[in-house]
Amino acid sequence: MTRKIDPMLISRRRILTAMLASTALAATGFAPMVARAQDSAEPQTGGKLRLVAPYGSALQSLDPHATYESQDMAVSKAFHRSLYVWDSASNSVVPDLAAEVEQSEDGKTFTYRLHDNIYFHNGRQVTADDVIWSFTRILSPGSSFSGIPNLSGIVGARDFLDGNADQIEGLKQIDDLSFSITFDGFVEPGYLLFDAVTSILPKEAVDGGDFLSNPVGCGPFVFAEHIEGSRISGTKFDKYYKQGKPYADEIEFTITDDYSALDLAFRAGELDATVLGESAYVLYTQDPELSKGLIEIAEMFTRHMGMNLEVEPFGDVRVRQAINYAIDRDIIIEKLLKNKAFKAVGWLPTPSSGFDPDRAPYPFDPEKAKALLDEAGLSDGFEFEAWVTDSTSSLGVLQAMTPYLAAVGITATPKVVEAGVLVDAINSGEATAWFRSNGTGPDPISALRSFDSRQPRSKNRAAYNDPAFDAMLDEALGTTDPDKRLALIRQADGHIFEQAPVWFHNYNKAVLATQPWVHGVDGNVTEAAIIEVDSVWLDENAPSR
Amino acid sequence: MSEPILDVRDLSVSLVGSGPPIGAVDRVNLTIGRGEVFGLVGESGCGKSLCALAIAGLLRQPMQVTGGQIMLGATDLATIPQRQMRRMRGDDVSMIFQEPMTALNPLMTVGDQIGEMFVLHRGLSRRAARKKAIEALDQVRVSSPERRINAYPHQLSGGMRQRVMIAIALACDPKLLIADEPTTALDVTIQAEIVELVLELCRAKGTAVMMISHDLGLVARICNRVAVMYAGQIVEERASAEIFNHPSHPYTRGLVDALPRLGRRLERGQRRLTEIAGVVPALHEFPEGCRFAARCPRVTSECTAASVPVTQLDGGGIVRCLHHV
Amino acid sequence: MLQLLLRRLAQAALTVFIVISLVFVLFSVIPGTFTSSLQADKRDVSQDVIERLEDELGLNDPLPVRFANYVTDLAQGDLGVSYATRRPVSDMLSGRIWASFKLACAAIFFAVCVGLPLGFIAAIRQGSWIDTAAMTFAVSGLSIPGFWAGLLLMYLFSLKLHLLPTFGYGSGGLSHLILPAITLGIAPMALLARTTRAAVLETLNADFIRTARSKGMSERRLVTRHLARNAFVLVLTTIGLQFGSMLGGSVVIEKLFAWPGVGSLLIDSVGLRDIPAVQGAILVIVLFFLLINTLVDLAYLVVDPRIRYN
Amino acid sequence: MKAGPNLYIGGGIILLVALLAIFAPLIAPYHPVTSANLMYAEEPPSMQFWLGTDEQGRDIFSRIAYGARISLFIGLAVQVMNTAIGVSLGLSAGYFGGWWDEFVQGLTGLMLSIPTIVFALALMAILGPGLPSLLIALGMTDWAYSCRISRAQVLTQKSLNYVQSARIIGFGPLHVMFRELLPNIAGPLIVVATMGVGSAIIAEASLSFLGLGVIPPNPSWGGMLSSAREQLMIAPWVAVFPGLALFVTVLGFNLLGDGLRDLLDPHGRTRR
Amino acid sequence: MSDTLLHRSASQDAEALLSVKGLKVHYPVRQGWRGRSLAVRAVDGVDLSLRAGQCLGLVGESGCGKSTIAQAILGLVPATSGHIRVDGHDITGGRRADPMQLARSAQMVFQDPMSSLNPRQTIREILAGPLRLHGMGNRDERDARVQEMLRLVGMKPDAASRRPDEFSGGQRQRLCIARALILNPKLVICDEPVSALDVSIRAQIINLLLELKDELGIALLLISHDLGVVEHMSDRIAVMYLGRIVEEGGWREIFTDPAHPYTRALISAIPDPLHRDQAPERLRGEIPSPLNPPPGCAFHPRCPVAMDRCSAGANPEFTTIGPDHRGRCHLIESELQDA
Repeated sequence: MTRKIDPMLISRRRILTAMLASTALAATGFAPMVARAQDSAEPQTGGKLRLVAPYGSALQSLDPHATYESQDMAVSKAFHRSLYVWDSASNSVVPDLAAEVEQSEDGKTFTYRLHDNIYFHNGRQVTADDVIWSFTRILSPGSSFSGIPNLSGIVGARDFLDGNADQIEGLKQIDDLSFSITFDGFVEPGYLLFDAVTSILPKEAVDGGDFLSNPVGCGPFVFAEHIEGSRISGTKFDKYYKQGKPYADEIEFTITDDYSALDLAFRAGELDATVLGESAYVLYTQDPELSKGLIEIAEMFTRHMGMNLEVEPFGDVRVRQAINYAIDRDIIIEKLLKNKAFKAVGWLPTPSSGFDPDRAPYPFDPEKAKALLDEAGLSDGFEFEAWVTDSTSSLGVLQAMTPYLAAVGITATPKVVEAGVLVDAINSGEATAWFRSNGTGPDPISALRSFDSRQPRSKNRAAYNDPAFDAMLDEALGTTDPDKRLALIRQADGHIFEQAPVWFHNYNKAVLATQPWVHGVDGNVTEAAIIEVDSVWLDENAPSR
Repeated sequence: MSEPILDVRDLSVSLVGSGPPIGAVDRVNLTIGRGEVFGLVGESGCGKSLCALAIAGLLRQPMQVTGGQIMLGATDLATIPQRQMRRMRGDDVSMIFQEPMTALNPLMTVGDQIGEMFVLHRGLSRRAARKKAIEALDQVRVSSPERRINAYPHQLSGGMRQRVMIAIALACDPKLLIADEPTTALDVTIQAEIVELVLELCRAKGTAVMMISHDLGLVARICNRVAVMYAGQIVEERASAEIFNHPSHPYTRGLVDALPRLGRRLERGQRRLTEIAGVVPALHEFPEGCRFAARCPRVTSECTAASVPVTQLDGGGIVRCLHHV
Repeated sequence: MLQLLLRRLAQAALTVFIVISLVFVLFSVIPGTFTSSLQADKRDVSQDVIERLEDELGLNDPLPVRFANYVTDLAQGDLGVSYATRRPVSDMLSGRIWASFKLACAAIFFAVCVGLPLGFIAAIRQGSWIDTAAMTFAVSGLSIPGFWAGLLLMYLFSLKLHLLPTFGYGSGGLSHLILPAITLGIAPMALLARTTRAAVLETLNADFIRTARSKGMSERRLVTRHLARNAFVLVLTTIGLQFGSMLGGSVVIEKLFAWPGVGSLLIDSVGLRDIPAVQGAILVIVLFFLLINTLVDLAYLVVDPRIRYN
Repeated sequence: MKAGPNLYIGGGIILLVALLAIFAPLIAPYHPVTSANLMYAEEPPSMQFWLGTDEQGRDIFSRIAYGARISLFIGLAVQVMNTAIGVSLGLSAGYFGGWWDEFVQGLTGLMLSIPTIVFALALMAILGPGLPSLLIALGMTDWAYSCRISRAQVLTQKSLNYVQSARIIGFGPLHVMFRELLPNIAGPLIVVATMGVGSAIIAEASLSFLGLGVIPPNPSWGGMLSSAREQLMIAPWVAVFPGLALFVTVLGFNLLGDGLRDLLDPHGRTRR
Repeated sequence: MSDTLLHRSASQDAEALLSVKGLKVHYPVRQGWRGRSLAVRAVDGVDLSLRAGQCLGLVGESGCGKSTIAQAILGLVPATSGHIRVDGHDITGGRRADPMQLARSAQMVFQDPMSSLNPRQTIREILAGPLRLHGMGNRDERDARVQEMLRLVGMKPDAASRRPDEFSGGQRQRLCIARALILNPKLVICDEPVSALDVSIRAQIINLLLELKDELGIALLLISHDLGVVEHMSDRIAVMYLGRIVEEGGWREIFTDPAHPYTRALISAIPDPLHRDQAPERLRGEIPSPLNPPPGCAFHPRCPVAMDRCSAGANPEFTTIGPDHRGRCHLIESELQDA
């Protein structure tokens, strides 16, 4: 089967469109996201985009291969490009640097042809060599780049990584602009190659020595300045391969994780777009002016309370279901999270292709919960310790849950630790229960591997052991018929939902606030803060013009 | 006595706080002639230093002059405006204090501190003032004054510092020098030198000296006239030889007898000293009537009845006692 | 003077060694490692990558070996490479030191310019309403938590009055500096006002001031020539201590204002267990303190002859 | 020895806060933790909730009342620890002198050169969040000031004759230090310690701000403040009232310290 | 040191309550950073002896080392070399003396009564504390002893329950004396006992000390710069200059026939109101630092009669002037030789 995709044919609309509204949101019962009225005007050039990197108070690395932090990836988009890109309009991965992609008959080899007008910021054209060099760099022996798992499915990658091969067998250059990648098994390469961790980088700049403080890529903006812990800025790249883009002359990201400060700055007009916390969301929705610029996004993250199934009584499915019945999630989402969340009805989130819009959530039914606990022999209830971090979505939710759990006889006490400590405790099996948000997209099968008993503890954290479920995943992966595959995925997700190895809480609703003068901001469900900056433009009212 | 340079009439100093004023100095009269050396003797808390500070206009809250005149020549220092008092201070009246260790500004060279007097009162330039400061240091017999002028106070010994203080005080040839216990903090051998230096310089400049001390022996030796204060009042004032040899007030008598004076044991063979019984009353408990009554060997009922008037003595001088000798 | 500097140098070396050892030992016993902090993000980092990273960073070496390596490097002036950014710590610090230094200077400038005159006037007018007002102001300044004051200032000056930017470093200009500097300077300002008042009162009661009065000088001259300098000598230590501890004390304020200084690097690095970066940040904070206090000592050599000749 | 208005105002504030803390169960209309009810989340001040409710629907007044217990306890306990360490070291260093003095002075310099908040931060990172860690982290890091003061005081008092007398009479060092010297240097130390309670409360709030304070449901003012600051815009009462409580209490301790200084330390040996 | 003197002092020692021999107290002083370690020779070879019931006056200007001797005797500063015997117990040498034993042998009265009493304790605590420490008597006996001492120093019984700040300077000095005597010591050192007191009170305290000395048979070591006080109280007098004794003898000899120029200068510096015209013998300059004493006779830079040989060679040795009178001066040597 040969598929030809021309990415330029897909209209790249600035905001997310009907794609999510159709199924996902209808199922959750919430209003579809509010977006600014369609911009009918022609994009204007000029101005300075002032965006945010809102998840941490510093960037970890300017080397896109070396970091997997959302914080860094939001910034990477301005300077770097990968073979694929997430397309918010179609809610799928589409080729970016690649002009054409061909899939071989056996489905394991993909042949790419790059656009012929892509240049690095240093002026050199991007060729097939650069792609091969970039991937080879990631897989080089002894390295620890974040993209290794993405590329380790390429034929010969393991051997090369372990130092047993001189080159990666599955990577082949065809001509200056063409190359092919061969994988071990069936994969959807778009899911693997769209993240910044597989960016295409210029060898000479990376080896040049100061790449970490002066990154060079082929993205829409040329790196200008990085003030650590404060901001990073770039200027328009004139030889950017997409004609007429980017629209803005300059770009600047404010780096902070302080939402209250971001909120203040946005209201003061110092930012063109920002990500909102719960409180600000309430306020912005109530404000007639501010609410106009809100973009709500169902992100592909699933918040849950994980349980260590090796610790009694969590091994008993009835106990786990009881917990899911016992808690009134609607009110937690409404009051505590200020409706900035979508109630979870499975592991796979609303924007995921595997999301089942017909599945019914666990209702709030304390009687049923009590009955299940009675069945499990826990009429007197039980106690457990939940490991949390000091945040609203973790400790805050636990506190809100506590009265409901108490009502069915369960006593939950918080153990507050730092995020890193929490992960250690989970991975070592020390934690009995924990609060966490997991990435559950964009590849649904990969997301469901979190309950694959053959995965290490660091992946299958609940220690869920269900061969039937494992088989479902394998079958889905081996199925080429998309509809059948989708059905299998939904079945597996439904199975997990029923088995309830976690307390299903919500899918994160990320909210972007944009200023009235900002146009073309999309809603990226993989990470709201990752904005396709080459499409954003500022009208004449922008203060930065 | 020559024409009076200082004439203090009924000077009262009180502690003025939140309550009623507490009298610390009670209607003191003093007259000092031109070039005279006058001694004011008393124990701690008797008000002698307050008198001195009042005359120099240096009383600080909560102490205030609450009555009387302080005539320096034709000027009443008690009533003149601050500005005028400031001009006269240092120029016409100057002071030496007890503690040479702390009385000098630790951050300024002694030259600057002496020279400041000429800048303030003679309007000299810094340069000229410096030259005059060297002369002044030379006058107080500091060796190699050109070098010492650049010294800071902490580099000098106590005696040296007191010399600098004297140089400052006498820099503008004042009419009156008030020396408040100038030698108490110094070693015996240095004391004698300093006292002599003060007297010699003042004699040369025609400056009158008001010497304040607790040491009756010292004062009697160097002064023309001596006034003895007790509990805020002058109890006796006479020529110094008289007061020491023939004290009239029982307190003065007691002081002379109680003094472990050199040679007394040799002369009289007695080892025991004559005591004054009791303790000095504190400021807020000055008694009615004669303030010495409680300790006086000659006390009678009249003494405590009403305040005791001053009596003029035949051979000159005054005494405040109903039973004086 | 040379002696003083040499002694200070020896002292600094010792202090630094103790601090470094302390931090190293502490961070090796605390729960959580750099690699576990990496997985704290909601995206799963694969175990494979984690293990490779641990190898690459030498995190699996025994503690004494790591410590020895670190100290050896440090002795050669090498602060090591940050686990998180993989960049030399010295590079990371160089930009941040300037930001922190600027903030500290602005804050101490504010504290001195407001605190000194306030305390001075309060002392000169002791007991008056000015004194009461100034001291009430000062004691309030001491009582308000910095981050709270910062939030209120942000709310007022940025959001309500639109006078100043809320936070961030901007392009390094003055407007971004004002709010964090004032916030950071409030407590030292209050402290200085109180210290100055006490120092001036103490000096006013000194014998040499009485001597100066007896010389017959004007109040103005008394204040400028005799009072101010002597009182300042008493306050200088406080200024030095406040200034010196500002780099560390600004941790919270830097965090609040997203100020890219050493303090926020420290906080982040502690969270990440990025030991080389933590060490580097603490090193800078401690050295700055020692440097400022040495400068204060040198300043004493200039202003106070008693010390000059001892 | 005159008690000024500072003493009465400061003492009055502290007394009120102490009463609030002691009688919290009687005064507070709701339980500070278990009264959480999301139905009432972020209610503005009303007759039902005098100071409004927080994001979990808990009564802020009740939490402030119970929080007074934690904040006062932290402030006092931390200051007791700091004073005990500082005074023991300072007293012995000043009294014995020699290498011990040099050692203690070095240690003090070290403690001074690392800001308290950084030290506490490191300790908190090691011990993990929570009340005991907080007490250790703050209680062991801010003693340099009382150490310096007690040492300086001992140096001036040591040469006083009553100390010499005690030695001549044959009293041992412990007696001389703690029975003779300590009562006589207690004045300035009490002043410093009183004000230190205020700074300890602020330090706790700052650590909470950095996410290292008292474990939340338990109401500490600093914790309430730091979790409420994001709600400053939508529910200002959640942040304003704990902040006010904190400010007024710290102010109370500072005023009390000032008042005690006027009373106990008229020479101003504790300039601060 | 001449043989006769050695002989005499040896015989005296047998009955002496206090015997100090060749006492040196040097303090190390570091000059600068890693600078040379210099010694302040606060006391540099002093011999003293004192019998029960006797009062020895130790005279000199500030910094001459007289207070250091007192501290050494009381075991407050270690002796660099030499021997001190108090009441038959050697308190120098290898092992430190038992401080409790020493406390019962020697006590001290200080100059400043204001700072000598712990302001935080009642008089009863101050007086009974030593008794309790030394395990003397039960509570009632101790109270009785406190009352006895108060009576002895002329204080009212109700003083016991009051605090020091309720008393005047003279009364405090009485209380200090009571504390010094409460352990029944054989030796009491009085360091400028009256110089901080009001003139009218001085006589009271001097008389009290003299009475107690006679009544209790204690030995007094009187340290003072006030020759008037010393003349009145002392049986024997030692004059110190820069860490050494320069003249020593009975009070009558010292005051009628002072041999050393320094002693003469001290005496003549006292203002005598009865002899106003007599010019005092003035000394030049100031006391040199004990860190860097002048070569030869330490007094020579200030001596009005210094000769060439005074500035050269060693410090002069003692010359015997009378049966109980000796001095260290080249002039005395030559005068005696001439005679």
